[in-house]
Amino acid sequence: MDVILFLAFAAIAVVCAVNVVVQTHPISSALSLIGVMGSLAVLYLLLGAEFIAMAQVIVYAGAIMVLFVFVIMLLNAGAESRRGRSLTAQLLGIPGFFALLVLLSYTVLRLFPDAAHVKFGGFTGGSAKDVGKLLFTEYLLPFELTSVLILIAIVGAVVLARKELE
Amino acid sequence: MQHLWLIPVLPLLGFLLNGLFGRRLAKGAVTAIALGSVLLSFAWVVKTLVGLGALETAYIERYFTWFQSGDLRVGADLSVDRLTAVMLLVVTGVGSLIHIYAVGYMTHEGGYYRFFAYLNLFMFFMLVLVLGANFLLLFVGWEGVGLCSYLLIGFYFLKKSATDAGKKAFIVNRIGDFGFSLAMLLIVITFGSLDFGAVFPAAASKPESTLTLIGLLLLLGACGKSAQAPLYVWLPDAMEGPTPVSALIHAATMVTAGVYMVARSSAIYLHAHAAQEMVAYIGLGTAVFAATIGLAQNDIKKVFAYSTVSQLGYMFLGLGAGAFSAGIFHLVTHAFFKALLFLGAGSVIHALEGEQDLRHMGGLRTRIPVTFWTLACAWVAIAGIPPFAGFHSKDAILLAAHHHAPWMYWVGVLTAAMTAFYVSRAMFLAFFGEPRGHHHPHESPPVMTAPLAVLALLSLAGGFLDVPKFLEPLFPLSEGAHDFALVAISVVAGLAGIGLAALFYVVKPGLADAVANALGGLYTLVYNKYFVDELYDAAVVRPVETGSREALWKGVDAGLIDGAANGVASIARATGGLLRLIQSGNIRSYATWVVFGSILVLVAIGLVGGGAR
Amino acid sequence: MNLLTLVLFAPLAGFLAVLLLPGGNPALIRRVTLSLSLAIFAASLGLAFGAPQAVDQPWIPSLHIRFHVQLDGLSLWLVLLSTFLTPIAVLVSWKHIDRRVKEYYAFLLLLEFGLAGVFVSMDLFLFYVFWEVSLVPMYFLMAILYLYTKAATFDYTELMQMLASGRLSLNPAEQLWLFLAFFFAFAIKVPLFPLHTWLPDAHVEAPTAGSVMLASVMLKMGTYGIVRFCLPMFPDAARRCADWIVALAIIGIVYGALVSMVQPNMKKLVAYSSVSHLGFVVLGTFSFTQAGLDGAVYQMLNHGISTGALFVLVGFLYERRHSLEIKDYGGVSTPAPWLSTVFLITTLASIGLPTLNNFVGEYLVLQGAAQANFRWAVFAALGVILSACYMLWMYQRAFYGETPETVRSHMHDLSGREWAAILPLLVMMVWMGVAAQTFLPRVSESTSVILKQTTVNVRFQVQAPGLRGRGLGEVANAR
Amino acid sequence: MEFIVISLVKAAIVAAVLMTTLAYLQWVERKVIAHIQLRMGPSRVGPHGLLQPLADVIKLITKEDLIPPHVNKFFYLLAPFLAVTMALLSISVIPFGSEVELFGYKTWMQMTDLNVGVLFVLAVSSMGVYGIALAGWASNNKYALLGGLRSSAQMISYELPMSLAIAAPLLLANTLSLREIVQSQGDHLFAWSIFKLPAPQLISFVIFLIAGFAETNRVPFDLPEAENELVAGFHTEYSSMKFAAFFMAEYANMVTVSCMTSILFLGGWQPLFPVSLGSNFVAPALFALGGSLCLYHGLHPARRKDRYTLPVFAAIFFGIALALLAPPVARVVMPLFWFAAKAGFLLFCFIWVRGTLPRFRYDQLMGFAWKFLFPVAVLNLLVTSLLVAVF
Amino acid sequence: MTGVPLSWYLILSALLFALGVAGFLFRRNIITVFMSIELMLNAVNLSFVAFSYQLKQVNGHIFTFFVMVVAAAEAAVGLAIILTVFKNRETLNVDEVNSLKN
Repeated sequence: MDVILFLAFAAIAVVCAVNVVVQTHPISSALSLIGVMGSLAVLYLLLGAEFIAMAQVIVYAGAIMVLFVFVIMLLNAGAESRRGRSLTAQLLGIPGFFALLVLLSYTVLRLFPDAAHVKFGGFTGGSAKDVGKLLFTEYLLPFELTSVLILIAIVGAVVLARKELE
Repeated sequence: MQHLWLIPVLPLLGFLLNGLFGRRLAKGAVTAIALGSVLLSFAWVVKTLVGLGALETAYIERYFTWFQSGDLRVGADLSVDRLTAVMLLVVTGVGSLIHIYAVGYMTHEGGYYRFFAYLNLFMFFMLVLVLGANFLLLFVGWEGVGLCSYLLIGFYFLKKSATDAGKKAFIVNRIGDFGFSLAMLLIVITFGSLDFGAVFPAAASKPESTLTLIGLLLLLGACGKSAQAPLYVWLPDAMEGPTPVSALIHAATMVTAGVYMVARSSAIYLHAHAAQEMVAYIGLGTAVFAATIGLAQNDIKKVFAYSTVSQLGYMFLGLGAGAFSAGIFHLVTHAFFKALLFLGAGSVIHALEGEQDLRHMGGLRTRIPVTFWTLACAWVAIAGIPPFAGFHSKDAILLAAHHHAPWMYWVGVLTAAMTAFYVSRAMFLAFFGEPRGHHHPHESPPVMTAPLAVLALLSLAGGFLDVPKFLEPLFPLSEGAHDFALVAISVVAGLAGIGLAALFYVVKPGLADAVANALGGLYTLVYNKYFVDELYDAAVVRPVETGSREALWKGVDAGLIDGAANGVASIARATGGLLRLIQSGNIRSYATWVVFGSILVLVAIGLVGGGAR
Repeated sequence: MNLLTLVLFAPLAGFLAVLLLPGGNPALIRRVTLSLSLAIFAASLGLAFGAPQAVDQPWIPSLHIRFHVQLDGLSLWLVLLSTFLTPIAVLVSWKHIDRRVKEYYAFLLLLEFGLAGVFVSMDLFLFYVFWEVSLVPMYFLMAILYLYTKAATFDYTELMQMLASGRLSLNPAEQLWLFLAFFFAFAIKVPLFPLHTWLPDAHVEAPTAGSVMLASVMLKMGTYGIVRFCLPMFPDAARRCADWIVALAIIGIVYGALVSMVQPNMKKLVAYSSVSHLGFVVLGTFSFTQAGLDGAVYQMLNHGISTGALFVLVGFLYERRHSLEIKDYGGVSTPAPWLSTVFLITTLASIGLPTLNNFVGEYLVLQGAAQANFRWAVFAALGVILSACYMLWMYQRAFYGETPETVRSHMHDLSGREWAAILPLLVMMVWMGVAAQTFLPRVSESTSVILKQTTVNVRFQVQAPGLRGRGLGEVANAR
Repeated sequence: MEFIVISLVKAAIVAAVLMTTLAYLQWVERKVIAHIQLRMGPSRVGPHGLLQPLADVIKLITKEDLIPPHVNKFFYLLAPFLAVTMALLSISVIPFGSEVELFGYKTWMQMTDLNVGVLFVLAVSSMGVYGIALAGWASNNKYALLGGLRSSAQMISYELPMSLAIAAPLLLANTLSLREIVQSQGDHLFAWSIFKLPAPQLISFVIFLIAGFAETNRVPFDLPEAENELVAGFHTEYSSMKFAAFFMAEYANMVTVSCMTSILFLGGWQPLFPVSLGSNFVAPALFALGGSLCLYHGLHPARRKDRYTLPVFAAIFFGIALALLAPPVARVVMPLFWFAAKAGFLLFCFIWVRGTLPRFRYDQLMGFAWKFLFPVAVLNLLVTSLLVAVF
Repeated sequence: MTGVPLSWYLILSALLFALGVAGFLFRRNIITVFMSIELMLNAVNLSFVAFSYQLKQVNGHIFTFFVMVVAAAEAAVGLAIILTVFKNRETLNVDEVNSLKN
């Protein structure tokens, strides 16, 4: 059962990811990115990280991507132009991409050859309570720092995006 | 307490007075101060010697410690023994005579007070040299005398040749001093002190090899000072100075310093046979070599200069052969007749208003008779004619040489013959034959002719002073048989020399030039002093100068060190330029660099592996 | 407020006083500075006769840094040298300096303060501060800090006790590195051979008084530092490096002489000659013999006097002819006889003529070097010949021969002021030459102490490699 | 296997009930608005217009499904689909009733229970925004774009106060699973988290409701598809079935919000007062009251047809009241009744508000959210956490 | 039915990461580049969660949570910048935005 679920959503994630890269129009790549995030959320659930899954959906899909969609809609820039695609980049890029992929997987396999098998109920530690407890005890300082970071981001965004008051 | 210090201090006082106030004092006052100080010093010498009596052992007076470092103590101590006595008499005696002569000679020359100030300074240093009780004081005198010779040779400082000669004299002396100072260093290492009293008695117990090295270094110093073989080149040029200077310094006193120093350190040489042998060889070599050059010189002072070098060679031969007293005896007699020769030449030049070339002289016998007769005395003395001074001292040396090594005797005799020849040549060219050149000579004033007369007397009677017996306690006499035959041969050689010269220059004047042309190359070689000066110049001075300019100053300083500093700066700039390329402003190139970096990290992790299992 | 602190801080007070003076009136400033420097010199004379003084109060208690100032044979004469030369420097730059007069004289007094401080301070940190007043190399600072971390004190005397008593033990490698750091800093200041290129350029640029002070006193800071700090504190490392340092020194002597022979510029010629003379000092120091050390210290003083005088005279010539190139001069002795005689005496002094001051020092150094290793002495003595060559050559080209018109018009003999500046130096030259014993006892007193310190904890006898030479086996071991 | 069957059955039941409620909610709304505006509302189609929703549905389905040419086809179609699915998804988590034993199988009257239930609902509601945004953008129409942007901006900015409002009661229940939240609230009024003792959640109840209105673009905040200004807002270009999908999404959201409110604040299926005090009798009493009202109106019919229809209704009501009295039925139906009552009441409020309140201007709307609602929600959260921590 | 070997998750994350890198390098539109960065971040999150599953610790989740927060902040500021860039440059093509080119 898990395998099927994993394969399904992994496939969705990969397809959407490729779509993100390949699509010319940003909106379509944005939506496919949302698709990736959704499938990832499900994979998190498979890995027992309930809180993170929900957070992923709320924060990533629900908030960040909305920003993206908003910006794309506002700018309405339209599809990327086809020209300027240098052949060499592609010739160099694609094998390079696969080389990178092989390199990554090699390191992963080398580091974790006998990783444990993932079963749905295998690890139930990811509930909101556990995450919350740890977050506010051991990781309190980073938590506060990130809140400050968010504040800065907000102020930054406001200042940057504000239309000049003529 | 004989107040030995007064002897050197009096000329020093004369120097200071003339030096500081000479410009404002009248000429008479300057003469008075200069002559007074030297004559007083001579008187004081006589008084002390009379006061000290037999002087079997050295009489030392210690004044103050010059400097002391750890166990090495150098004191300002003066000492007199029989050897010093002889030297004192010669220096102050001949010195005062020459001072008197100089008054006449220098009357109408510029810088009158300056000349006498330097002369007094010279007397001071010479006396310090002679009286010094340790090597260092001797060295002080040694260098001081070198300084004065520099000043006096370069007296006519407007002439570049004079100042060059002065500089050359000083530097060659300095090379000699280099050897002397190294010897002193070695003495301190081996003996622990510089005082004669401490060094010479202990000489016997020291290893032969060290003593030889000390002896050789001392010899190097002596050669520098007494113009022996390798370092004689400065003496002929020293003739640039005024004649009294040549007489005093380059005939009577300074050049003899080397002989005195070797004699003084006889104890070292006696225990270092190799060194003593070397002294003999150098002496003999210089004698022969200088004599040959003397044959072909046309300048009257150059002839006498080379004769001095040759006579000094004789003295060194005497010392080398072990007859120290004979050497000193020759020194004394040589002082008399060589001073006379130079002063005579001086009066000749004075008479001919500065003409020094023999070929422009002639027939002066009748015009300046006093000078002629006084010079004649010197002539016969130097040629070694029996009753006179030269004969006694030269034969003593020849006998000692024969006793030491027979072949040396024969070379010595040959040199004697040559000496007789060139002196006679000079006399004949100057005084006999018709007057050449356009001068109308006039006799020198009495103030000049008087010292000449005294010296003439001394060179005639000098032989009977019997200095060797006087120095007997210091230097044991070598009891060589007084072989009459040898003496006869040397006398015959002398007479042969005179005869030959007469043949060449009086009987058949043309003959000399004919022989010169016949010899051709050999003659020019000898005439040009075997090109020794040019050789030295090319071999030493030129390379050192260009080498240090190009290689050292430009090459090392500017190139190497400054270059390295600037090099570092340029490297920094180059790397900066290289790094700048990365900041190309194109975002995608930044991206590629970022990815490239991450790949590197990944590869590192992949290879290194590890990490939490 | 004992005499020592008075002498030390008087220049500083002078510096401040001069700064306060109205800038507009240079004559007043010159007179005030001159009188101040003379007063300080008089006070410092008092030091020479009084008992050796020391002041030791905590300065920065938290870091155990103490204001520890002490006078001994080594530093007494050097302090006197600096106080003696400052009035001369003021005199020399009387007419020469016309721009920014106030700052110039103020800094001259500050320099004197720094110099006096360097020579008396016994606390490493204090020494460094004074050193800082003139010029600071970095590695020196690091070495001090490293020492501080180990010994927790900057005080020199305390350090020595700890070293002697073994409480502070430095293993050979550590000692070597510390020694090299200290030595490197001082070597640049000495200018030892490879590091000397800055000296000629510095001299050409500096005004007369500047080069006088630079040459006569500031160069001594380097050698003083070596004698005071390098030798006693790191004896083994010093002995181990002795050979190549001496080699550098000898090269310095010969190289300096050779290069100065071809210098067209007078100041550069004198600069390279001081490289050569200071080579002697370093040679004496690293011969580790009583004579060598005494000679080195004495040579420091002599060099100060003779080279100082040389620069003063070159300054006079510069004031007249405004050119330092030798070829611009010639036949100066006819229009200016006294100037040339004084110049001659100074030249003879710097050549090392006996009865004048350099001879005693040079002789002692050569003596010490010979005792250590005879070959060193042979090469060093070469320097004696070469020095004669370049000095006399320069003298002849500048002073003898015909006087070209251009020179005659500018040349005039020594004025009263110039006499006042040069005469004391001449007197000192003769005095130090003849009556060396007035200075040497105090010097050899402290050098013997330092020598004892370098020999006391010598764990392994330095066996000079193969240089011993066959015939002289037993000669040079009378250490 | 058994689990799957049960869940399928539950899914079917919930789907059916939900579809009918959505349809008839449309009816109720039109009726109530009408009566508020003193007019009849739909009555033609079937008795009292009961069949009106069916008619609408048929109309929308049969309408010609035209796709305007200048439209970005793929997204144009994707938008309504997204809106509907997101709206319907949250229903699956809502617990309608407590545990019940039917045909031998014990099961919860809830499709499924996630222990991060609340987050799930929040997530889904935030995804809903895409539907509207895309619709606005895809239809390539200026008004549509403007409407889409505004409505999504509004939904996002109200999402914040809503989630903060939710956080407050969670502090009391300190669990994210909806079922446990309801269970944590006692079975009487004062046990509900609205009045729960340490920190009565009245303020966050109000904030949640207001945010709820905004989330569903209901009246005071329905600026984007306000007919008179922006034509029809984001779904101007949409016709027939797609338009219907948006409508359905809107009503589904309304249902979700009201269910969530009742669960979080009003104690879900908990009775007003403990069963022991006879809360079971309230339901039959209400139905009986309803039936008597219909009967009374049936006897004095305002309209002719009422005479026949109203008595029928009255009979139905009385039948239900009787059925509820039976204990086995009561045990099953009573929680449902309570839950339905609360949700119904809230829906009524939705409609009620739509009929009465005027529309906000856009800047007022946004200002209200950020300047008033958000601070208050934060304050409330602080106060609640303080109280909870202290007691 | 045995579960899914963890390494598959990691390979998936690697694949996503690689795709993200490809997008990051080859796409010209700034927004797309931005999105591929988000994709990369998600890939990283996935591996975090996978590891936390394997190590049975919640720390992985905390990290993921923080990554999300940072990504949010970054997105906010990034998009604001993109807006201003678009306002001044009228283009989103990365190559044209190279005023820093020396």
